[in-house]
Amino acid sequence: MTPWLDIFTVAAVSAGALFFLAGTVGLLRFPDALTRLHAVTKVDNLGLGFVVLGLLPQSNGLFGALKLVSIWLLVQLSGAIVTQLIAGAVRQHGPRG
Amino acid sequence: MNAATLFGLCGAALVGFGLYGLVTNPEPLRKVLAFNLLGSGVFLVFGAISKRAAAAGLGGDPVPQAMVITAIVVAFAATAMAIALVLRLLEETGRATLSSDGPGGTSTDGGNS
Amino acid sequence: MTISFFYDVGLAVLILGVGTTTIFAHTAFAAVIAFVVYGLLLAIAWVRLAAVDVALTEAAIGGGLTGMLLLGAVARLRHAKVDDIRTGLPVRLVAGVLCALIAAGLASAILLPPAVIPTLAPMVMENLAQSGLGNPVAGVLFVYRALDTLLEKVVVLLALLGVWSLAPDSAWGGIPALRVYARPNATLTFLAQLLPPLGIVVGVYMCWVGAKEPGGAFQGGAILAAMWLLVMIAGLESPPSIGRPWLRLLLVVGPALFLAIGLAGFLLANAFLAYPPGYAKPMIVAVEIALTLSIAVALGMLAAGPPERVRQQ
Amino acid sequence: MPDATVLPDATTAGGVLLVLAIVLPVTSVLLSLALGGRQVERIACVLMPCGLGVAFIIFADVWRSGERLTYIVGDWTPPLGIALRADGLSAAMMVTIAIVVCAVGAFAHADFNTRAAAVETRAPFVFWVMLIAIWGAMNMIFLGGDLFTLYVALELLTFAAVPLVCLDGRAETLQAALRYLLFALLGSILYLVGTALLYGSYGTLDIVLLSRRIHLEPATLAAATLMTVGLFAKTALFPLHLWLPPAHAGAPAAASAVLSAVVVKGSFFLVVRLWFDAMPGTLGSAGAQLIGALGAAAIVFGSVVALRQQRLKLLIAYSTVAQIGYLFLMFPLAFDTVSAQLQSAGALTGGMLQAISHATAKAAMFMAAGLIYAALGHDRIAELGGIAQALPMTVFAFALGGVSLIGLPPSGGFLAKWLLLEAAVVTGQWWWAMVMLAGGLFTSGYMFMVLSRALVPAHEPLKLKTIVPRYQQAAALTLALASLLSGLVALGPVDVFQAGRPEAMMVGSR
Repeated sequence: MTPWLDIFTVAAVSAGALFFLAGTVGLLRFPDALTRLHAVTKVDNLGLGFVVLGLLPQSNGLFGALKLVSIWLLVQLSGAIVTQLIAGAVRQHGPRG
Repeated sequence: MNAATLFGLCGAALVGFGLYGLVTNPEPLRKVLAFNLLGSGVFLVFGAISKRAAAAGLGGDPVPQAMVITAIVVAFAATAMAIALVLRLLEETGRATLSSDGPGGTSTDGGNS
Repeated sequence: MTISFFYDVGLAVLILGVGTTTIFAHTAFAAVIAFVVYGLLLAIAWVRLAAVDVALTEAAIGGGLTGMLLLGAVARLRHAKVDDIRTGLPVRLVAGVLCALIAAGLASAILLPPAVIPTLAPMVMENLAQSGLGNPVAGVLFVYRALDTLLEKVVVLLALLGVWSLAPDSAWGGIPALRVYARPNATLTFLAQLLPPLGIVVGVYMCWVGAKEPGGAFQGGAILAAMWLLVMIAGLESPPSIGRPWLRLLLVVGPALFLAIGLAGFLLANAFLAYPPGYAKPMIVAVEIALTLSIAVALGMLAAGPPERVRQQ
Repeated sequence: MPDATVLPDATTAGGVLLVLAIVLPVTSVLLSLALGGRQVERIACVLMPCGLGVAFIIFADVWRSGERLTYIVGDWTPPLGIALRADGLSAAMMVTIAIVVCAVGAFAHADFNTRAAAVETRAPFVFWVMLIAIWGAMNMIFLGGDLFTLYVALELLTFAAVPLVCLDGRAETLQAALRYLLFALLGSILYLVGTALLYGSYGTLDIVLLSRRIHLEPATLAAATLMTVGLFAKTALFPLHLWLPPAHAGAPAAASAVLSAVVVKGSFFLVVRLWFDAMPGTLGSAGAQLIGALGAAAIVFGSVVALRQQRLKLLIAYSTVAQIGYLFLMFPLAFDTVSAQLQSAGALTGGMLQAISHATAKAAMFMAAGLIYAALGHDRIAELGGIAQALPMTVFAFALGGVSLIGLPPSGGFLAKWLLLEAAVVTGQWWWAMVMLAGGLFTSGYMFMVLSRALVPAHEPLKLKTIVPRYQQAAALTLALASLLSGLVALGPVDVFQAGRPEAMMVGSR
């Protein structure tokens, strides 16, 4: 049982890390603010989601798992809102504003 | 080489960079930033000292850790005060600079000697 | 060399890289952004140094609140006249050499530890049970070195009064401007309605858990302060006038209770800042709760800045 | 005997007084914030006699017993806990600072009156709270037995002092305050990194424990150097003095008096604690000479620049730069080449007396200058003619302060410089004697420059802008007299400086 859970953890966290890597490349390479935002948020959610998913079997008990999931939810929330704010600012002042 | 030594050296380097920024950068806000970097470098030195003194089943000596917590709060208070001063200066003069009187730009150069 | 060591090396390199960016970046804005990232990386370093309490403090105060202060300042300084004074090359060279020397001196002290590394950890743990606390850092902060903690609270209050003192005379008794967003923003308002209930739960939990696990008054207070600031920035609630009696009372309630319990130690435990046996934990928890409130209000008001206008009646 | 010193610290009778000396100001700060600005002067009025009384009782205790007072906070002995200790140095400094703070408090009633105000106003509220906080921080610095507690006390002092500099909100003073804050922060962070290294090497920051464990090694040396440089920046020792003149000269008179007389003594006292108590054998001959050289440079530089000033307050501020130099001359003079240690003999007494007489004299001079400024509406030295007739008591106070700075008998400054000169002669370091004599000449020069102008009768009767209250003049005169008469301690408690100091015992048993 345990080795399978560990293998699952390694696989999921690696997948998450891969998404983070892709997102970071996108952040650096995409041409303007909006596409960069797209890269960062989309991949952050997936990346962190996979990392949290992978760590769930390693957490100690239900409370720990709950904490992990709430971290993901909070990052989702703040990510979505901050993206909105930045995008709004870009629309208002132009990409260099 | 272990984590304690590694982050201790990192802290030492940060102290150097922070000090350099504090002394040479003419903009007050950048000086405040440099002070924060310098401070965090010092805290890392504390952290290294705490980590290498791990004993009694603890990951580190809690005494330096408590000191760092105190010092972080003090550094935040200092930053708030410095920024309030910079902004008030901006309001009064339209500028944020330490040099109204010629040589003032180099006035903090003494800070390193 | 374990794999975690390579992880640490990567982290240290990142910290150094981002840290030097805050010094050498061309614009102040870039430097501040780098500093916020730096604060988060530093928090991870503190976890690696087995100092979770410090990591929480660093993330909340060092990175979060300081970052917010600096960002606000950069935004307002954008229109400042820049005088084009650059520090001369000779000065920079001399400063560089001296700073390098100091860094090298520190590094040598780190690389040449004493033969027997002194530690107070066993002594802290031996006496911790007596206080009923489980978190050794809380033990140091509230039992062994309580005097430092008490004085440090007074330092924060003085800094706040110092910030307030920068107001023009006519604005005394007014409210801090906290001009981060000029216009109300629907998205931000949404966040400011959704997050604070959650944040308050986390802050209270952090304070409550501090007695036995990492956390405590500083960290909890910083989270509460952040929630309060969010509400104020979104414009849901105006910052209070600095003359409000409830504000002043909240500011002093923590240190005052701490001092009162410390003085009670004269009668109950035969020494200043000593706790009577068996009652240490409830007393410390009471002090921590009061301090959390005071710290939250003090940090929030520190970040909000000096009063700028008198409330219109 | 060494056995006696290994005994663990314990709270001594009268140790409670040490707690009181810190708790009283802290309570007053909290009360002032809670009750608001209209009550703050009343709170200060209650605090001042109490604080003064506590300081005198501690002094009397230490003097009578010749022993150190100790209080173990929370019953946790160092290294785990924190000890408060009062030896002769702390007791003498505490009394001095208490006297200065009380005189400044009396003086400040005119400018920062809150009793008549209908609402809380900014400047008086901030002034009184910060004055009380400075007092508390200074007491903590004098009594603190732990280097990290002393760091917190230093920060307390900084945060209380900086707002006083820019109390009037003018652009120049804001700039001076910002510069002061940056220097002070640099100083305290350097001090902090030193404490980190010391803790890493010795596992304690308690001064008494450190003095037993300390030995020469790279980390100790690095720590000591960084801490000393940081404290120099806070004390404004040449060449780290650049922040001081604008900060001290721009503040309101009562604030200038506190900043120049009291605040710089805090970091100076820590330098003394560090080298004489925590690590008496670490400084080395070269280090002592280097500190002395910085002091000498400060004397020469500060005096020469003071001579060239056209404004009275700036002249007094530069005079502070010079007088700070004297304080550091005691390091080479106290250095005993035989034992390679700093010894608490005549030179230490001289240095501390210099700090005390400077504190009282400088506060009196800044108060007098403030009154002159208020009366004339300016402080241009060239236009001081006639002021001696208009404000005789004030000018007399200023002159008496100058007498102490120059070092004429029977002033405290005379006794201090005499003890330092004696040490210079005994140890054969004639060059420091030369510097001191030259400094005395310079000081006479700028005092003469001011007084000669002030004593010239005016061509037409002076029109004073405001009537200067007599009690303000009396406060300045009281401090000036205190400075003058502090030389008379030679007849009485001059040996109090040696009370409760471990080196005295060690030298005796050698």
